[in-house]
Amino acid sequence: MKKKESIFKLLTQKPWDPDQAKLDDLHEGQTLNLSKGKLGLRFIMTVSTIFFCLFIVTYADRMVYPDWQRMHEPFLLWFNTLTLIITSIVFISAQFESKKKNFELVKKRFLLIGILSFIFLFGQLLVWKQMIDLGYFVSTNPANAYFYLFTTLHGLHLLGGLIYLNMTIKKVWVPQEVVIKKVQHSVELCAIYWHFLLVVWVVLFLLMLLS
Amino acid sequence: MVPDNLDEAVNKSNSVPDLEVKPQDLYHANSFITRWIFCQDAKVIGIQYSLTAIAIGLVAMVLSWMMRLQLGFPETFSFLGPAEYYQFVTMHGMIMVIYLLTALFLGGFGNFLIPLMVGARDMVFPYVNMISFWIYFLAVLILVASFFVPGGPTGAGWTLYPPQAITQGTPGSGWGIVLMLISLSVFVVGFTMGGLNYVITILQARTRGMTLMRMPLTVWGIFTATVLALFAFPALIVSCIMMTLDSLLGTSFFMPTMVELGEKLEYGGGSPILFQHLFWFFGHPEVYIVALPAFGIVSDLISVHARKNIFGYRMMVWAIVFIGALSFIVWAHHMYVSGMNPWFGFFFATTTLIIAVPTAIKVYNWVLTLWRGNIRLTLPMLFALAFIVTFVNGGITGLFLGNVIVDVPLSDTYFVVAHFHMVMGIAPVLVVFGAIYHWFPLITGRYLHEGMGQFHFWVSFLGSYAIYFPMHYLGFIGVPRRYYEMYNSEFIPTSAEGLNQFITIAALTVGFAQIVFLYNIIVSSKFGKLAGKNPWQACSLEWQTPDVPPGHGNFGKELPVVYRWAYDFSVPGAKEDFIPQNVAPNEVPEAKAEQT
Amino acid sequence: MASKEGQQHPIGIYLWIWGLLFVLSAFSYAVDWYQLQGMLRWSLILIFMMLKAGFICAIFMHMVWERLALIYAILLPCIAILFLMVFMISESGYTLWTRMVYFMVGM
Amino acid sequence: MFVAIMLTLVTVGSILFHFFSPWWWTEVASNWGNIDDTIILTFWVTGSVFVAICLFSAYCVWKFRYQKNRRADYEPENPKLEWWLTILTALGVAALLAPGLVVWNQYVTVPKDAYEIEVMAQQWYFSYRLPGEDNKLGTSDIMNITDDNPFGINPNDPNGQDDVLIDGDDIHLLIDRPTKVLLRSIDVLHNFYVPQFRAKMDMVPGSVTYYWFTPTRTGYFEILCAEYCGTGHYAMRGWVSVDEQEDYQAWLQEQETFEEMMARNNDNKEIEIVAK
Ligand code: HEA
Ligand code: HEA
Ligand code: CUA
Ligand SMILES: [Cu+2]
Repeated sequence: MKKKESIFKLLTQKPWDPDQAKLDDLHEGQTLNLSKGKLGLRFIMTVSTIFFCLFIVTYADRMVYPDWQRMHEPFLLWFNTLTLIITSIVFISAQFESKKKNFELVKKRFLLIGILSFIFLFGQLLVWKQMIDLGYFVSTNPANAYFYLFTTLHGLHLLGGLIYLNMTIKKVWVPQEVVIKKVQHSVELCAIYWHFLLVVWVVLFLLMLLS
Repeated sequence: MVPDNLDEAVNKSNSVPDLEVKPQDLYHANSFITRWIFCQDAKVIGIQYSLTAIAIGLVAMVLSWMMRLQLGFPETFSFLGPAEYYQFVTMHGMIMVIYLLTALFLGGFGNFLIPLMVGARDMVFPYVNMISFWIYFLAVLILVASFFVPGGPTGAGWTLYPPQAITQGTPGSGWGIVLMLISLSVFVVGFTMGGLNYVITILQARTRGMTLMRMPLTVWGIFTATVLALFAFPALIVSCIMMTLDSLLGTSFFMPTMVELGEKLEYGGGSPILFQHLFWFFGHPEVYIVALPAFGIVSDLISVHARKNIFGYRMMVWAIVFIGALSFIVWAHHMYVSGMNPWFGFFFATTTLIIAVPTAIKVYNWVLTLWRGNIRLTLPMLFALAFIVTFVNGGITGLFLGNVIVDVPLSDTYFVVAHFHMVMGIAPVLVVFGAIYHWFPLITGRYLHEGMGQFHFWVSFLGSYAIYFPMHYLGFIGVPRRYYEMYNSEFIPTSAEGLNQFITIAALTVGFAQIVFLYNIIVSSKFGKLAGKNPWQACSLEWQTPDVPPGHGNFGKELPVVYRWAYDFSVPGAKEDFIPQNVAPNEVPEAKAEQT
Repeated sequence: MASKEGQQHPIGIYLWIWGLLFVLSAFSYAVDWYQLQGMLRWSLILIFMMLKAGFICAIFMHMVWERLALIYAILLPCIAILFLMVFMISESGYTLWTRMVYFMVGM
Repeated sequence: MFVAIMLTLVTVGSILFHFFSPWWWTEVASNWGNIDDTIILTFWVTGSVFVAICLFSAYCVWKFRYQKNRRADYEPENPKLEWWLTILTALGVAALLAPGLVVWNQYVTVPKDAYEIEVMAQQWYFSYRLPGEDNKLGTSDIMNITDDNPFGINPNDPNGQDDVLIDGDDIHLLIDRPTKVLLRSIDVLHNFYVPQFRAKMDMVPGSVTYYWFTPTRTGYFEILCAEYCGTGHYAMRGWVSVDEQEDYQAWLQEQETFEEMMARNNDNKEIEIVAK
């Protein structure tokens, strides 16, 4: 029973009403037509989005005060951003392959993604080092503080993603044994998450560039 | 329900059949450790949560005795200096709100009741659920550890306002505050994992026939509270992270230019008010996170023990959702006199008072459920009645505080302390007690001892009312909160000293009753009167399990199928005065629900 | 699970939304009326505009009736954060103003 | 029966306590008597609802107590009743809110002729600054704070030279003169609260907050810090004396201005140098 129904309508049902009851009896107990994994991922993404949005709110607030100085922008950041974009592209292709059930290729793509992600993280560390060498410490200026904060948190989110990536790689490790549906599902979740991280990064990066 | 035009493509690629918990995939424990410690059964996790929360809650209760001793009998106890006093106040408040009530309602009751009430075998991600408990446990350990570090736990007040929280003039400003912030962050991470489970289980894993509008209000309460928590906790963790950096690395997110005890500090430029906004953006939804599950549970208690369907079920659901949504735009009512832009007062006073309307509807519906009921004055019912009295009392004082100008003289006085103890320290705690008396037979198969229960109820209810009702009047006189001692202020009549002593004695008495309660729990779980199946003759699914206490997988071989809402009490024509949710209409042909 | 209708919605909701639109417009005018200045002014005006646009898209163009629950899960927190954002921006403006007046320039 | 009686007793007890207990607010000493009026109004509205709800439940508990042979009503809802209750409650809320907002509007709108004084807080005491003859306070900055210049007054601001400084003593106010207090803190949050004035506001480092009032009664009142500010919070008190014109002038004559203080500090330094 999947019928169109607005939330207003839903909340105005009279569950005690015999006519309503006849309809309700057929309901199979699922509210949204989504897999649990996917719904879970959406929730995680929502919570993360709120989390980053709140930082951005504080950022906007803090920026107003006169002691704010524009951040030094290391060029390397552009390179790192590029890495992240490439990762997302590889993911698209991995998803494509997984739809075609070429799990051998999916495996390779995933390894590549792992490597790229580490390159990204390493690149971020290099940026840190550059900043520190130039004398921009966390406490030098709020703009710098936000930079370190954002990169750390984004990096942590990525590390979390890598754990799940690792689990997915395990699932495709021996392509003959994969349970197709499960793997396709995992690949998709991974991909969504990575695109999400890319978006988050781009937003943060633009924010820091433009202010 | 999602429309089927939720594009075909999406459907095809995502709707993988439930990979998480198929009935046969249920996780099976095979050793003591996996059975009790790293258990993935939501019921056991719920009990683990509850026990941990109660244990740490008892610490907070003992701390409150210490505070009361100081306030009732100042200059009598040499071990209570101002620094210790403030540390106790802070830890008392924080533990009670977050580590006791939030964890108990969502982690404890949520885990135990959600799968049973919606007819699921377990949470959808049992493994994550287990991890969630252990992360919570870790948070509690870090919190406890802060009592033993140099400088002791933080004494910054549970609101942790900077700059004071991380500067020298506050006890525990070194280690204590950092551990507190870390513990809170860990708590939030753990909670997010748990919360995800509750939400998705409720949305996606209900049994056949269980529409959203057939769920018991307990589930609605916990559900909405969890959603609130998922959205509000990020604000807490954000403020914790930023304050940790201010404290450890010397950033100036919240720290303004300041001189401390004659010395200029390195900080500059930040705005302390920003922290307050963030904190209350979390903090106000937080108080409803504590209140909404209590609302839900108390609705069920009243309905079951009054043998009558809950009055105005739809309005109740609406009210819960509405209160939840509104609670995000009233936060600054805690900041009327904080020095924020004074013009905000108009907006926030209005939104705050608007919340009173759906809340009032809930109150009316509770008492209207009593009307023409057939009220059994069992212990859970007594607690529910006491809840109504204390909640209305506390809610009404909330209206005083919400009306911005009235808040001016009352803010930061004992009037506020009385308000939030009435509405949060007593009302939901009474619901917790009522809920324990109600579901204890389900958890252990035995009743709690009735005599001890009556004692516990009357002392707790009358005692705590006696503590907090007079306390409002201290607030009217103008006694500020968080005062270690008043000295002999002229504007306070000397008789107020007597009042303080009376309050202290009442608090100790109420505390004693809790010890009796604990004893009752321990003894009754072994030797209590056997309860049998569905002892309260309730309709909701958790009482319809084949085994009591419910076994692994909750419902034996087959999941129940739901044919009615959770409140078919006293249906005209039916033989019994209750029809469980999983009884098909053809099994009770004589029952005729009215067509409304 | 009412199975009868597709896009039929009670007139009442439309009226509600109409009301809301009026209220929002009133707010926009109020911004003008009170002569709020600077950041606050523009952010408020923009936000009211966006809300209006959102409502119009959502209700009159029937966007909302799709995937409602999901949209709610995303929309509500966004609105809440939007509120926080508005208030924080005007708050920082206010704080900055007091700093300027009392610490730098003088009345 | 017992339960119903207890519920009634609790309700009646609360009312009696309210009317007969000796604990009530202090006599008001400022123009904010209308805050008291809004509180009284709130009391009547909400109090009657509280009593009604409690007594209603007590009645139900007694009237509809369990009887084996009785059935409860089956009544899922009654939209009409619910709407009525909602509307009535909304009216009640509006009745509380409207006057409240009116008074709040007065509270945040300072009269043009108000006399400005500054209160500066630090852990854990208050100091005060009056505008001097030009009726203007000079700017200040925490960065200017030194042993010689504890208020951090901007030494180059001409408005600040004649500011009257009161450090470690009571503040005096002139009766019946609208007074705007500017509140400032140099370390953590504090609050400036005099119970008899009914008014309060936090003091925030890095910002200046304010409120205004008109003292209407002479006397000597205690100032409390009402925002938690560390270990000494409870001991952070001060005194305000509301004076008639004569007393006030006499007191004012004795106070030192910023200029005088700087001069004195310089003298002291010279003496020290000479002594060396
Ligand atoms: C469970 C927790 C809980 C709940 C439910 C509430 C509910 C409410 N609270 Fe409370 N509050 C706290 C916990 C809670 N509060 C805490 C912990 C603090 C202090 C934090 C700190 O500073 O440490 C606090 C502080 C606090 C303040 C700040 C005070 C200050 O610091 O100066 C304010 C101000 O507006 C306020 C208002 C309200 C209002 C309007 C409600 C409303 O939701 C109440 C609604 C209920 C009713 C109104 C009763 C039922 C209605 C009727 C029976 C109808 C009759 C009504 C009419 C005729 C209008 N609360
Ligand atoms: C849910 C929250 C909660 C609860 C239950 C309590 C319970 C109590 N509180 Fe507390 N309190 C707070 C939340 C709570 N408090 C907060 C948030 C603050 C503000 C802190 C701050 O300013 O920073 C505060 C502050 C505070 C103050 C003000 C201190 C000050 O400002 O200087 C006082 C003073 O009397 C006080 C007293 C008490 C007393 C006597 C009790 C109790 O003793 C009442 C009697 C006991 C009970 C009703 C039982 C409680 C239940 C359990 C312990 C669970 C046990 C479970 C089982 C046995 C199964 N509390
Ligand atoms: Cu200063 Cu409290
Ligand atoms: Cu609140």
